[in-house]
Amino acid sequence: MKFGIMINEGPYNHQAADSAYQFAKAALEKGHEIFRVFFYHDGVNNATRLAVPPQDDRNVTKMWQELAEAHKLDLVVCIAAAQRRGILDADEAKRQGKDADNIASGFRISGLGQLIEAGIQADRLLVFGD
Amino acid sequence: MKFGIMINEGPYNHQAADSAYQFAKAALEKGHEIFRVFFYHDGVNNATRLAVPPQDDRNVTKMWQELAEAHKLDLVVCIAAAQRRGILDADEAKRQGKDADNIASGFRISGLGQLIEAGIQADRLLVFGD
Amino acid sequence: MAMLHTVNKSSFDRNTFESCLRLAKEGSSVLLIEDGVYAAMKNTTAAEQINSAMGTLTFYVLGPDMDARGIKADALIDGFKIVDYNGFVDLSIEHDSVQSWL
Amino acid sequence: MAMLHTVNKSSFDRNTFESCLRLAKEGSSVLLIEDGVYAAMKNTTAAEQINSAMGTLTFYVLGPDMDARGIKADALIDGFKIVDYNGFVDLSIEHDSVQSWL
Amino acid sequence: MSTIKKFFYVNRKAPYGTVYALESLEVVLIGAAFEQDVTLAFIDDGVYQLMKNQSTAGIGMKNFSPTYKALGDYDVTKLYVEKESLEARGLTIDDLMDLKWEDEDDDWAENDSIRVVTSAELADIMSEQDVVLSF
Amino acid sequence: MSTIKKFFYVNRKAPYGTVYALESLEVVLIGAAFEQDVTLAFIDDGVYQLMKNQSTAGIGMKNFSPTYKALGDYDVTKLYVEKESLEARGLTIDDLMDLKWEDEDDDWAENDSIRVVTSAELADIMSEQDVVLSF
Repeated sequence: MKFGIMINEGPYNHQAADSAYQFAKAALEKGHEIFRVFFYHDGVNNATRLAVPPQDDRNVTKMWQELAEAHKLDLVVCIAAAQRRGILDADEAKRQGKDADNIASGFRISGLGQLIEAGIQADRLLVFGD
Repeated sequence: MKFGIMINEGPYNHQAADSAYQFAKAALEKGHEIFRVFFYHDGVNNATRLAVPPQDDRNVTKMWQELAEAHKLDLVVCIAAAQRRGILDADEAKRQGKDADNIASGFRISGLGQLIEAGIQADRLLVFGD
Repeated sequence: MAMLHTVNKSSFDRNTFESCLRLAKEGSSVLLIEDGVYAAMKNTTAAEQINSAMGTLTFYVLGPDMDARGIKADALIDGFKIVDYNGFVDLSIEHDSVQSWL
Repeated sequence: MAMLHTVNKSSFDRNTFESCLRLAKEGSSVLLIEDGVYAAMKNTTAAEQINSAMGTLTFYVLGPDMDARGIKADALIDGFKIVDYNGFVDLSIEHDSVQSWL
Repeated sequence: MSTIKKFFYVNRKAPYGTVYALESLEVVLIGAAFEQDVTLAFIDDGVYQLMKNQSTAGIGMKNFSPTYKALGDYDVTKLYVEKESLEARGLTIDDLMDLKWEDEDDDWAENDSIRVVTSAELADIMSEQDVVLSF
Repeated sequence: MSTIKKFFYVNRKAPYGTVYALESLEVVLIGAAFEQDVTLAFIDDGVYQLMKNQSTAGIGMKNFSPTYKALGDYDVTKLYVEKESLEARGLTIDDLMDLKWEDEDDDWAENDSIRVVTSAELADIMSEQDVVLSF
């Protein structure tokens, strides 16, 4: 079965990203497909490569990167939500005249249409948020 | 009178930073002093210079920068909370082996002791959060 | 010591306001801000609780947050005083300490 | 169509769970996750409401979230079924759609 | 993509205190281009999103309430408001914005977009949906 | 700094679902070095922070509940738990961790850190505080 997942909150402040990760991992291990993981609202903050969580805690961004690497996941960050909150890739940084970018590898920035498409293509869409 | 202000949420997702800003602005215009504004939890996300909010909306980071500039405000970002969430200054980026930093000018990164000190030094401490 | 309590959550969504009323001491003031302002409206399921607390607590509501949400002054429960951000600053000075109910 | 409703908020803090119970149709399932799991405990002010909904809805609770919060299986209201993340995945497949109450 | 699915947007949060109402509306507008079957539900504090006379100058935030009036032009015409949520908040439909849509199949007749429904009715509508987006 | 102020930490949120409990504890630990008069209150879902037997392996998050046991060593010895909040949740003090502190002025006698108080008692304590930190 094909799943779509939407994540509405950033890592650490809320459990949403952790729950979504555990769900995605279980689904993949059972042989299901994840059509796309879409990061919206503060969820875009999952996609920064600049976070340095404490040594004795999990690294949520890295967890997503490794899961994506192993299963060719499509991790999509909403461009409008990301711009509001300061998550940029190199192209966006250039276009906006910013001197740095912070997106982690494995994530890509795109439009809200990608969320609707996930709703259409996936057999089930699950939302994790606050 | 001397105020301390703690902000627990990032910009846009919650009104906390906006309310704190309006309060601080009113207090300063009435001739009061703001001893320190301390950004904690997701509040550290107020301090990114990479955000590009829509043209027809406010720019919360810029609002803080301009208020700080005009009134010599001390805008302090909690280092532990900032590391978890990927808000770094150049020194921290170097120390952590990161290839970029994203802190906005006018903000400084420091420890939680700065919050306690604000509680001790200020006549009133106000918290804005979720 | 007189305390200023601020509540920024809708009383219909969360228990924040209810807890504030339970723990605010007689003579304290309560200021509703952000989504907290909805509790100041008449004819809601929360109104009775506020009416019965009017004798022991003083209630304020932040005007700019009311305006943003389309709440007119005549929709408020009798006894609520409307303040702006200047009034919020004054209230925090007039009271000995401020507790934010988050 | 049978729907899976997930609730991730404490029923003591927010109205989320109450709204879910009001709007979930007979034959639906409710899965408590994250801070939502507290509502599954016996002897709380929420327990009666759940007991009376047991006839029309099926209730599940996410074990890993119970464990994290120190809730033992014997503290649960009778009728709650404990699932892990695999069970969560299965439930989302067995039902026609999933609604997250946030 | 030829599949037509029923998309259901659940709005349960008040505007301005959090960004969910605004960013949910942004999804609805983008989603409208995909020609799916779109329904919006306003439950609990979500009903406050539709209040008349919103004026945000004093808080320095953008007033996005006029966008709801544009939904009809995007063929988003089914806005269900739960009666019980309105009543608990002391509100009636007169406190909400007057949202209309024009029916091109009926000589552009003006119709109300907002329909007040009971929880039981809303539960029926909800149970028929394919994709539920909540914010 | 010679001023001694009464610092009051208000904990009203459950652990793990949000980070507030954990990051609040981090403030308390740092704050202990400042030798102020420190009191912690556990109200509403905050009482869940003190539950026994927390085990987070299944959710992949750090179990920070042992840190509460260390508070006594930092001279943080006043943890007030609201009785009404416990009761509404079907809990008794036996469901909470057994937190102790040793009184160096009384031959290191062991004392309970947790004190269950009524809302009326807690309201009195709260009204005497100088700085209220809520998360």
